[in-house]
Amino acid sequence: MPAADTGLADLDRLPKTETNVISLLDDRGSLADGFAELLTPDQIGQAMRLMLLSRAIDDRVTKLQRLGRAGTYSPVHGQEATVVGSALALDPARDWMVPASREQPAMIRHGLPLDRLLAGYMGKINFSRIPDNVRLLPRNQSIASQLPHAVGLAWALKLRHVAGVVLVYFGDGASSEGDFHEAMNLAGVQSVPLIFVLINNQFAISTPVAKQAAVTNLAVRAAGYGFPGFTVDGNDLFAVYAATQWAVMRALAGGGPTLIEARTYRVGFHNTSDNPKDYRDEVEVTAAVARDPIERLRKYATGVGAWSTDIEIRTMKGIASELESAYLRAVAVPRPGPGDIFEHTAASLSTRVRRQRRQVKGEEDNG
Amino acid sequence: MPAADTGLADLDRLPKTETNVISLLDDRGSLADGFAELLTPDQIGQAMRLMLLSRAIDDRVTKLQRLGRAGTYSPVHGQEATVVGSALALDPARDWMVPASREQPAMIRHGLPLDRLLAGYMGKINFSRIPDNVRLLPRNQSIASQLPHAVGLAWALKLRHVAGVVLVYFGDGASSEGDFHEAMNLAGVQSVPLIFVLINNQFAISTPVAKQAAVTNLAVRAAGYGFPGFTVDGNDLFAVYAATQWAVMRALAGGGPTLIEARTYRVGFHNTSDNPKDYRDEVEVTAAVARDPIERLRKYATGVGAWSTDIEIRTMKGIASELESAYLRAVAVPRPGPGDIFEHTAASLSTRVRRQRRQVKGEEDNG
Amino acid sequence: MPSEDDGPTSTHDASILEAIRSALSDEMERNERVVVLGMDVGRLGGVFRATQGLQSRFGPDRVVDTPMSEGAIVGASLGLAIGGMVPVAEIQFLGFTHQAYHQIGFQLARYRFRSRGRYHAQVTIRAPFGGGTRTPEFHADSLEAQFTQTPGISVVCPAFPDDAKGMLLTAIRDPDPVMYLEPQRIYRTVRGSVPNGDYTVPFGVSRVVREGTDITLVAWSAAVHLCLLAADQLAEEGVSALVLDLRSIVPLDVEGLVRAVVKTRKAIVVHEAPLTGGFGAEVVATLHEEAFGALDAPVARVASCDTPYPPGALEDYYLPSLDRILLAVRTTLHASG
Amino acid sequence: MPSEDDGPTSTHDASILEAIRSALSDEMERNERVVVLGMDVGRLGGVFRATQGLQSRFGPDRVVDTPMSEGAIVGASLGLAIGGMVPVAEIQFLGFTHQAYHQIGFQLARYRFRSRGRYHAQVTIRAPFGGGTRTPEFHADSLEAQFTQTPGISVVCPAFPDDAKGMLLTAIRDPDPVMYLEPQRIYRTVRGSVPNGDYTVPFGVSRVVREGTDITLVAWSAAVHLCLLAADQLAEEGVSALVLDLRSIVPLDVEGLVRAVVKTRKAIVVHEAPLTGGFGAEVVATLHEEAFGALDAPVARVASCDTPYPPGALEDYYLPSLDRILLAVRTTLHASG
Ligand SMILES: Cc1ncc(C[n+]2csc(CCOP(=O)(O)OP(=O)(O)O)c2C)c(N)n1
Ligand SMILES: Cc1ncc(C[n+]2csc(CCOP(=O)(O)OP(=O)(O)O)c2C)c(N)n1
Ligand SMILES: [Mg+2]
Ligand SMILES: [Mg+2]
Repeated sequence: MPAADTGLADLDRLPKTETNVISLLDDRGSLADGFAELLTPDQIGQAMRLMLLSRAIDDRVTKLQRLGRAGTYSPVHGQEATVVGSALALDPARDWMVPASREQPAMIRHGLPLDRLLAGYMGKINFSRIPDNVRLLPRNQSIASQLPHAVGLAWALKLRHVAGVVLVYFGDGASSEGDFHEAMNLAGVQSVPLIFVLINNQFAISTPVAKQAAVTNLAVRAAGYGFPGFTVDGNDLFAVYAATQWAVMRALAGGGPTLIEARTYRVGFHNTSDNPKDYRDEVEVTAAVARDPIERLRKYATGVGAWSTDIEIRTMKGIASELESAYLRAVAVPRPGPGDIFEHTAASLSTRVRRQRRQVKGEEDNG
Repeated sequence: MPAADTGLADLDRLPKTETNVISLLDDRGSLADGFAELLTPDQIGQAMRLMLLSRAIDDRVTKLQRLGRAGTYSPVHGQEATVVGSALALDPARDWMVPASREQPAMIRHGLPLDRLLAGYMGKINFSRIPDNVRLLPRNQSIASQLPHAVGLAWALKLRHVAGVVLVYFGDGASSEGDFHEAMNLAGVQSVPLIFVLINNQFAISTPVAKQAAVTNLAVRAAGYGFPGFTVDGNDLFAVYAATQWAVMRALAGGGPTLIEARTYRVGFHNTSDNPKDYRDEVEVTAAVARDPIERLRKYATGVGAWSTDIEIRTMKGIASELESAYLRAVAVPRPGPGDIFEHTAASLSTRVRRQRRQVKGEEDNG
Repeated sequence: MPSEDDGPTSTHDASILEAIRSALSDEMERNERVVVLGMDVGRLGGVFRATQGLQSRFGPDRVVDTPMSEGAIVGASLGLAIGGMVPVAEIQFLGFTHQAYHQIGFQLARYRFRSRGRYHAQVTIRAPFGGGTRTPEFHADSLEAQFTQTPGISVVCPAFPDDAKGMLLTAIRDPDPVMYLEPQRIYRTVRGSVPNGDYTVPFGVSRVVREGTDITLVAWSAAVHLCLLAADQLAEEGVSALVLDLRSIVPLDVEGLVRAVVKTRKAIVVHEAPLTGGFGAEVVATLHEEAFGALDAPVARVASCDTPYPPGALEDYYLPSLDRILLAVRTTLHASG
Repeated sequence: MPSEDDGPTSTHDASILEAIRSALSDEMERNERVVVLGMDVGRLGGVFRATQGLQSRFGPDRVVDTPMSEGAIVGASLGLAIGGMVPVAEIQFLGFTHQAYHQIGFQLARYRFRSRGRYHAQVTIRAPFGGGTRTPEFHADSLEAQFTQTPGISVVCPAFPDDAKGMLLTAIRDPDPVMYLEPQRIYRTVRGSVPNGDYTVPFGVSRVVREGTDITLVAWSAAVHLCLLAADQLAEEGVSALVLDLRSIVPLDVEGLVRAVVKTRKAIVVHEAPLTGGFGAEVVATLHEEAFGALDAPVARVASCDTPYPPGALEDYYLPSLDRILLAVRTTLHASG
């Protein structure tokens, strides 16, 4: 791994498990020596809140979907430390985020208002537009397609000498698509400021990662593209944060891309159309639940006095009312109408498409 | 690298350069100790002949192209040891070969008659059909597209419990396509008997490999797919043969795929439409010519008494007359006619297509 | 082997999905070279459960969960076929055939031609498609027309359980590649009687699913059912509409199409794909060329809009609706006096 | 900025290739955000030399030799555009857009829609295509129709040097993505006068390249020149043929098309793509719908065969030929009495 002039502690000194996974905060919530300063109590509180909010969003939107008030939803459950820890290492005023479709709290931390996030699932497509000042791309349902976009975006930053990095999320399934390879390779060749965050949640729908690839460590692939890659415990907020921060600094310093494989577990269903009981054993899920990233951080944070039952109760109340009012704001937005099919398809519409718009909107067709 | 029960000398004991390239026969034609028995004098003679034939084919078809008697041609010049050395390690009665489009002597060694090879360039498409008993796929002009085909073919051998391996050729350029990644990954997951031979000839048309990838050693990519990969001196017949033989034995023993990167140099033009003077420096080519794979083998073979000026003169005569008569046979085949557009498009033609055939053939249209 | 023309035979009631599932299972039983591969087709039985039970019956070597690599699924299927297997690949949704486009049009469809018949690609690609289920982006697009410019591959779109079975068996046994497109919206809702046993339906033969004399409604896949609804409604208004299900668009049953339309002298064509460049254009152009004098009014196309497929909340406006069909029929009848 | 309608302006003589090259160079000079990327576009200047000299003039950061990854070329171009650059990507041959198909139709074409206008994809994809040059497989296929079912992207096919320049500048400045398809066979052979300076040609406006009164020959790209040859020949036989160059197929100039055909009451359409599902079908269907009563005979399609693109030795049989065009014209004239 090339040494980058990042001013950070050497990545090689981050503690690793015997299977070479970077791990700072263990299952029982105890932190490796020397990392107590990595996150401030404020940051820890913010992380706890985002993770709890994430789970509340999962619950809420799943219920809305069951009631027919929201479309397909992919819960974050189990992966909160991965997405929150990585997002916290970004500067939303400087850096760009390119999501896949299961990174809700990261998008929120990066600046997407909660009401707009909810609105997206509720079919309020105009209201769900990413605000102009938020450096975020829309979710992408074509798995791995966002990877070359992220490369191009990071390349543009480099060409325009704009400070900043791009962070792109994708899954273990995505890592088998050709787009992954082409994007990794081009990122390496152009040495763009990009962090690839591979969320290895063990599944692509029903397909376990063992059927996805013949390697257990997907991070080794980075070596084939000329830049660093490593695996972190994705249920460990500290490890994810430290690794991402290292990669961000490296990219800002002109060191080029990094691949971070965050190893976690998709505790919930793939999405609201899925029933994981059809393909995986409950015992596996139980084991994963025991490694819950929130519980782990809660233990640690409580131990160091950055968290308490009181704070949690207050936080949960705050989350509930924030969610409720965001939901109500989203509900209040009028549903999109037929004309919205034609909005934002192109800067200008052809005669033929304008005629289709009139037909669909039921207006008189004047030729 | 997993040890496979191949009965061969351990791959790790093959001599390597300081940049980790397997190398047995050096530029001056001297062979590393202990490998004199690797190839019999007969095999060496066969290799010399195939390599000389290859160069004669290059010359001949290039001339035919210049005269308008052949279509686009991609010469092998410089890469003969790579394709001949790898082909020699296959058993044509058992193994399959999947070419890219610059492996002429390998195809011949694998059983494609010379007249049919020539016929392919001369537009005699029916005559150029691969004979039924030859385990060879047609050339593929869509770079890297053949890689998943090779995986499927090797997978079929495995599913059907047929002894044999598949060897697929592709270039450094091809290694950047998504197909490369998807094929490598699937091959690893299904552990199919397949040898990926990456012919790194330093160029994809005008693009040097340094712009193709940010790594110098493309073989390292295999590690990301769970199977061995290594680099050999592609101008060294012995090294290519030894590495391929190891991979064949491994695959036959059920060990799965191997990636072999053969590092060589495309001395000639990319194809008959190309002029490399437009994009590369002569001095580089001169250096590559000094590492000529034929000359290197000639020196060695002469030294051990397996080759001589006499043999070479006789061989060149034989090649000349073989080429000439193959060419004449191909010339004698009638040119394809309009009806051939419709042959072999599908087992049965629709009414509409049958009507098009009548039109194109200028026959009466009976409805 | 009974086929469509064999007259009465014993049948059972099934949905389209059930017909597909049992056809797959039966054919795997009959021919041990048949393998099923794709994402999640194994233990899960596919996201729509079309392959449910196959893996436990035939084992993980014949029912294979692949990595997420559409290009390799198709490309490896071609290789499997060359190696003597008979692959039936599932692409999870038709939209994701785009990732495999280079392997479909230029490899699968052309391998027989390129090899001058030395090899052929006996490969079936199954893919669900079509709108109306409020599914996420890319999951509902009707892309069938994009495969009609890739000669060498058949494009078939059954709309009924019996055709689903009969055409799937034809596809699997076809020595050449077939895009077998499944109407996801009506997978479970359209039921019908399906002949038992080994039943096949040839490609390139359209089917009159409702007789009529005043106008012909031409469609394929799920849109056929919209046309049947329209025909019901029209009947109440005293208009007798013939509904023609093309069943396969490549090969196209030019004769059957012309026959049906010449009979009614008026026609419309309905599809879920966007208007411009949709297969409706080919249907109209064919009728224009082959039945020029026999048409009393222009054949109208009722299609989706020339815009990206919208989110579920808007798809009902985007897709051809019963209203738009009825409007087109009335306009056509009116135009022809 | 002068545009097509500005009347006389100073011109120079150039081939299509020269017009493209200088338009690229001028626009890079004008707008420093414009970057050119693709395989071999740098030192070599592209396999057809369309980008020759650009790298030495604008440096390797703005004229970039990419790895062999069509998907990433297109996908990264979208990202570059989001990041404020104006990419002009070259795909070496149109056939290899298949490798990038998922990035073109579903990403490039839909990003504005998906983001509700927050982002747009100001990306031009240049790709040479078309037959008649005895080039290897995949290098000659006419795939334009396959991009007409992907709303959100323009598909333009200039056939003359002035249009090559004017439409390329329009493409690069279009805030939305454009497939700019270049007629490789006539790259160097068709020359003409090209307006100097900043000259643009709008999309969606067809061009009457030869006036005529008896029949209209509709085409785009290289086939326009075949139609001009046919018109010459027909003139000798006393038939006055109007030649209409659509120039862009998406957007389609419905009005201009209908106007030209209504005037002659007879028409044929010529394209190099296979017949079935080719864009000729859309042209015929549009005329059928919009000019039903104004046609004296069916509009015939002259196209390539519904077979894979054959090797060079056979392409002359496969492609629409002068003879087939003349035959179609005579049949049409005959049919209309
Ligand atoms: C290109 C493509 N192929 C198939 C699908 C269907 N699909 C949706 S999510 C998914 C699994 C994705 O797995 P992974 O990348 O690991 O992400 P995760 O769902 O685990 O977050 C699949 C196969 C798709 N959306 N896109
Ligand atoms: C998919 C695809 N993209 C582009 C091309 C055009 N092309 C033909 S050969 C070539 C370079 C191939 O380089 P490499 O794989 O290194 O093979 P080599 O020519 O060196 O043997 C390119 C870009 C093609 N044939 N296929
Ligand atoms: Mg996953
Ligand atoms: Mg090369």
